[in-house]
Amino acid sequence: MTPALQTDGLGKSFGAFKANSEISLTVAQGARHALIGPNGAGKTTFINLLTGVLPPSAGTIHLNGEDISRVSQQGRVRRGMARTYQINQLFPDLTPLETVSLAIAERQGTGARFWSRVGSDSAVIDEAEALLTRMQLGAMMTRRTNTLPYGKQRLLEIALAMACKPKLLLLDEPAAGVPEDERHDVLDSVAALPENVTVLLIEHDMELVFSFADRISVLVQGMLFAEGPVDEIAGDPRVKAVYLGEDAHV
Amino acid sequence: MTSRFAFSRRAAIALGGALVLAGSPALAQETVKIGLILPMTGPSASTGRQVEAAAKLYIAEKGATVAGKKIELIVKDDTGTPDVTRRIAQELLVNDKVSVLAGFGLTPLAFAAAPLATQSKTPMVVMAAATSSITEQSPYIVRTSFTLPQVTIGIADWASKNGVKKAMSLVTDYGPGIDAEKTFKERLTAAGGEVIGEVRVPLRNPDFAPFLQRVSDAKPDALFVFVPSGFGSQFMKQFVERGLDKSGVRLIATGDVTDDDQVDSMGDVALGTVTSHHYSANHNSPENKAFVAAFTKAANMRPNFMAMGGWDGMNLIYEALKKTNGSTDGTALLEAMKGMSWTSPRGPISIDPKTRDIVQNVYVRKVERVDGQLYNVEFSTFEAVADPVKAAK
Amino acid sequence: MLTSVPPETRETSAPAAFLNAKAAWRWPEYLFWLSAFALILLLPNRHLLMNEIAILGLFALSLDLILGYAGIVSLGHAAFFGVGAYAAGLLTKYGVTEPVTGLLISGALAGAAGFLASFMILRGTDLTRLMVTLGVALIFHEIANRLDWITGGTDGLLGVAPSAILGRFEFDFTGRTAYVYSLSVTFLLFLAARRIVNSPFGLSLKALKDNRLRAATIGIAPNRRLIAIYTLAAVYAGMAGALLTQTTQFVSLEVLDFSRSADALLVLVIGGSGYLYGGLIGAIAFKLMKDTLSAMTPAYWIFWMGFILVILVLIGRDRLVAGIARPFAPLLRLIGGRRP
Amino acid sequence: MLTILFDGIAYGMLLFVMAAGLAVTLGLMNFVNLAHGAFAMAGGYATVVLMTRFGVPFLACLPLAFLFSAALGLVFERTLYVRMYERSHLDQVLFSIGLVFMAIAAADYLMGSSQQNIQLPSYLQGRITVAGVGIGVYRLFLVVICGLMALGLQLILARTRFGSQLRAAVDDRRVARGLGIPVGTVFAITFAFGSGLAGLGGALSAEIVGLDPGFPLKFMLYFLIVVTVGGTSSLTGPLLAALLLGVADVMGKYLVPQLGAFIIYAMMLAVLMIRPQGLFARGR
Repeated sequence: MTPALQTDGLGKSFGAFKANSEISLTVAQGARHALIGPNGAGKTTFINLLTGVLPPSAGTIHLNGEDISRVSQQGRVRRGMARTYQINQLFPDLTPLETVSLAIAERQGTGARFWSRVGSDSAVIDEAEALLTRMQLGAMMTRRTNTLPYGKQRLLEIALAMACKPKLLLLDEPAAGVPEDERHDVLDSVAALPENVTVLLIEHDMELVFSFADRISVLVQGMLFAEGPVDEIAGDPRVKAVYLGEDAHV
Repeated sequence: MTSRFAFSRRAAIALGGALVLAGSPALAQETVKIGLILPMTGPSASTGRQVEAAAKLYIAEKGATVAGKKIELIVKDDTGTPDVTRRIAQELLVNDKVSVLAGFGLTPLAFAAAPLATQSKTPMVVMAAATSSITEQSPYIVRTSFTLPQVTIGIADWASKNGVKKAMSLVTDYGPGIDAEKTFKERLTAAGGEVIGEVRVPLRNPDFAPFLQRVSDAKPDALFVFVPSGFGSQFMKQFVERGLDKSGVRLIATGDVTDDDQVDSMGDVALGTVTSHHYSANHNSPENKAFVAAFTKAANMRPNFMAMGGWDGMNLIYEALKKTNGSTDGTALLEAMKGMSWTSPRGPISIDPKTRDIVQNVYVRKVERVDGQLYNVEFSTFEAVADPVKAAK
Repeated sequence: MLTSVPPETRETSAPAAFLNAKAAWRWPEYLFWLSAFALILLLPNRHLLMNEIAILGLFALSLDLILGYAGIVSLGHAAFFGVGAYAAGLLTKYGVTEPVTGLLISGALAGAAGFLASFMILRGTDLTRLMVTLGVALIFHEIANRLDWITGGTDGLLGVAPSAILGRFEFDFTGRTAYVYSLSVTFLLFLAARRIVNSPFGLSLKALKDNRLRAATIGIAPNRRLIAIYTLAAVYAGMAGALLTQTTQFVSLEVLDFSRSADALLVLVIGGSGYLYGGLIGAIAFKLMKDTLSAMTPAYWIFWMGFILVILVLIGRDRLVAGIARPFAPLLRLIGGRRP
Repeated sequence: MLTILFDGIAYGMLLFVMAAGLAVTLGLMNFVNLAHGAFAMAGGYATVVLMTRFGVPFLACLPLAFLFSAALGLVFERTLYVRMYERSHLDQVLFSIGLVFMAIAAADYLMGSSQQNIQLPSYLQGRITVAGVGIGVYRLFLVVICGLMALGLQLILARTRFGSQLRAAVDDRRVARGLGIPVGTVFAITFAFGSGLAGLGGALSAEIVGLDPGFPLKFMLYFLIVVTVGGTSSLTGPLLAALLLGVADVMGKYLVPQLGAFIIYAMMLAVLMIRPQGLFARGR
């Protein structure tokens, strides 16, 4: 079966500095794959390469077997890749309903219609309503985003990515900065993501990684350091050494 | 010119009614309103200031009553924008029921308002704008300023009489500049001279260096210059700085370059510059001495040719009202203005009854120091010059 | 109207109803347009000023489309106003004297200019955009000056004599036809703009303005949307310019002046951007203020304009308006959904 | 031809002298200060008043013009500008345009609407010939002053503690404050300095371009072009840009006068198209 995502020798250099080098990573269809690594390991660069924010210096990216190394950001979204951000990237002046409708309309190709009302496309609205309800945002869908509690905004991050109906979802530290009392909502929603969506989780929080992922890749100094099933990585002394040496709180 | 408006019937009645009302002699001591539209802000603000000061001074000196009518001057700022000029003129006509429109600092401002004068049959006294064709835009336009060709021929003739064979011209690249360039060339060529190069400088231009270098390369006998009055001083300085004065290129210009408003602060670089124009604050006549003294006292600045246009424009309106015995009928006023002549502070002037343009003396002057201040001192006169462009038609 | 709900809309879901309500007409809007049209009869001696207000309002509305909805700053919007004005003038002079035809063609030409110019504003920061738009306007100004054999250069374009609108309504001396014409055009274009900003396209523009990065990651191609709205705004600006030409029967270089672009910005500061009425309300306030101030002090009114502007920006328009208009607050809220 | 080259350099220096203050306020402080010209005008008028009414020699006027505008800048910074740093560029544009309007009307009221001129001392007038190339003395003076000024500014910025504090404060005010940098004071001093430079520029350029109440608007464009083309992260950028623009403009006007005003605008657009951050900007 074609892997959902495959990178071969992917690399990115900024001048002499190699932020990523020789990353060959395979994520199977429907996998719950986690990518971990200490600060500065090159996780953000890697995501930017995957999503097309940065052009790679070397290597290729295949999404469901198709080479997307030179495809634009929007093109990758249309081919089924969506992402969330570690720091909220939302539309503060829009409501969650509008936010999600926007992505759905865009996916359905009605996003550039300029002569019909936003509210008139019931296919879009119904889907948006269903998605928001599923993401526990039903009660707040008509409030302005910047008035929502932080945890709800994190949920909207995920909902917005899901609105693109991705085959591959990149979750960038979905629980970062969420207060303790709202944390459960976020973790539950992540756990409840549909099984047919492949998820690549980029995370710092080991508790979340171990409870969610079935496979883990470790990135250190821009290179793949280790890869394997959860229990194997959890027991790997080298990984522990890297983490304990770099970041004591894990 | 045919009328550009189809008068709505109601407006015609309203306007006509107003004119009848204003013109009826039964009502004694009514007011005659004069709408004075000038650029009071923006790049041409100094034009507006000079004209306004002169017009107000005229009323203060001659009294606010003429032929039994009280004169009311309504000053409006059009910021030098033609669509605003037009709107203000139209409002003055419709709402304030003015009997005369006056002012008009720049050519496009006069152009924009011209159809209104025709339509409402209201005299329009152009006190500043200087493009020759303005008076042709409406049979109700009368001018008391000057035309650029009119003053250009003075210097062109003087040049050819004083040994200038090969000349070059340097003008600002816009309407009046091109007028001046053309007139100068025609006139000099007709007298056997030659224009060996024509340089046009963009309107927004802080540095004349590249243009002056071309002049320096060509080495003409004389350089004829027209730049709008605010740029004269910079030009003069750079001309001298480049050593062109010493290399035998004679600087000749229209009076705009050595504007009375500016000439004193230009300093020694201006000395000896020969220009031709219709007015100098130094003009030697009792009328002018009185005018300059009163103006300086009232406005705290030296009057320039703009002020002169404002002063004579007011005089024209006053005299016309006297002639019509206070009737403000537009056509009657216009007829009264045609052919009128008087002695202005600038010398004898008259309104050509055919073209409604001003006929006046053009003086050739040289910048000299008089009582510690720089003035344009007149030394030669071309008498009763009409606008050459219209005279040729 | 509020009590009887037609059966087919009863099935509308709550979210759809919310979105529809956001785009629905509110009574102050009816009031606004009714009074604008009522002024035709009520203020017969100020038609000329009101004509200018309608044109400036349309011009500011056009700037609002790119600034308020797409977040594109511009110091040179007069470029398209000028293209429209000159196009209308030249069309009228050389045969196409019917104003509505001229208006449409002028709008299209300005739109073409806007389309070409739009490729220059896609990159860079706000500062880059300010300078690029300014530069484009300056070049247009210089071109118009240079082509004096066709545009009349600094003297202006003479001989612009439009015929009757649609062959029926002649321009009259008091400016009544002019006002009715400009107001009608402004109103129709406003309706279209209102429809567009409430469409999915309009929503995606707001998203682009709010967060361009994220908009790109949910599949919105920013450049095409920006080009589209910039072109549309240019069409609007061009039509405003054409209206000015046709109602004043004259075109001069001032239509391309920097101060014309600056005025539109000031109008939006006064009226607020991002809710379409800002340009119109701002234009009314701006013109009345300018008219009153310059009648009071013809030489120094510009000082007070500057003063008001500084205060407005410093304190913030919303807070100032809130302070002055607290009694009218509910009304203002009804007109504008959201204001920056 | 060499004369034209020198003229171009001198014109470039003139552009730089007019824009140097803005290179500080816009370039270093990232404030779109369209009122730059107003401070320049203040310096110019200070020079005119000092020279004509009090007979102060020209060279002595220059530092005084600097101080006058700097003081003015300081007052405005403390009272008004300080509230505008965190606002959007658009707000800054509108705010400073408002100030420009007020300055124009105020200058008109105080000084009159007609143009003021400065009389240079005789040793700065005229022209000397070096190796067959005629050079205006005042232009040479400008070139020297500007060169020194640019060098000095760049040294202050790159080598001193104040320079690094300023850069830190502009990059991130909060972090800078956390590091114990007195952000308010640093900004106030820098703004005053930028205004002072503007004033000096006004005093130096008034001789060539003239001085009237419309000054801030008339030349706004030139200041802005120099700074945006040069890039806003250094002072050498605007200097090089000014030189490049100056030489290209003078050469262009000399060789193809018909192109006249287009040259400088077209260059600006071309540069901003290719390098939106400016020609000499280092990637931020």
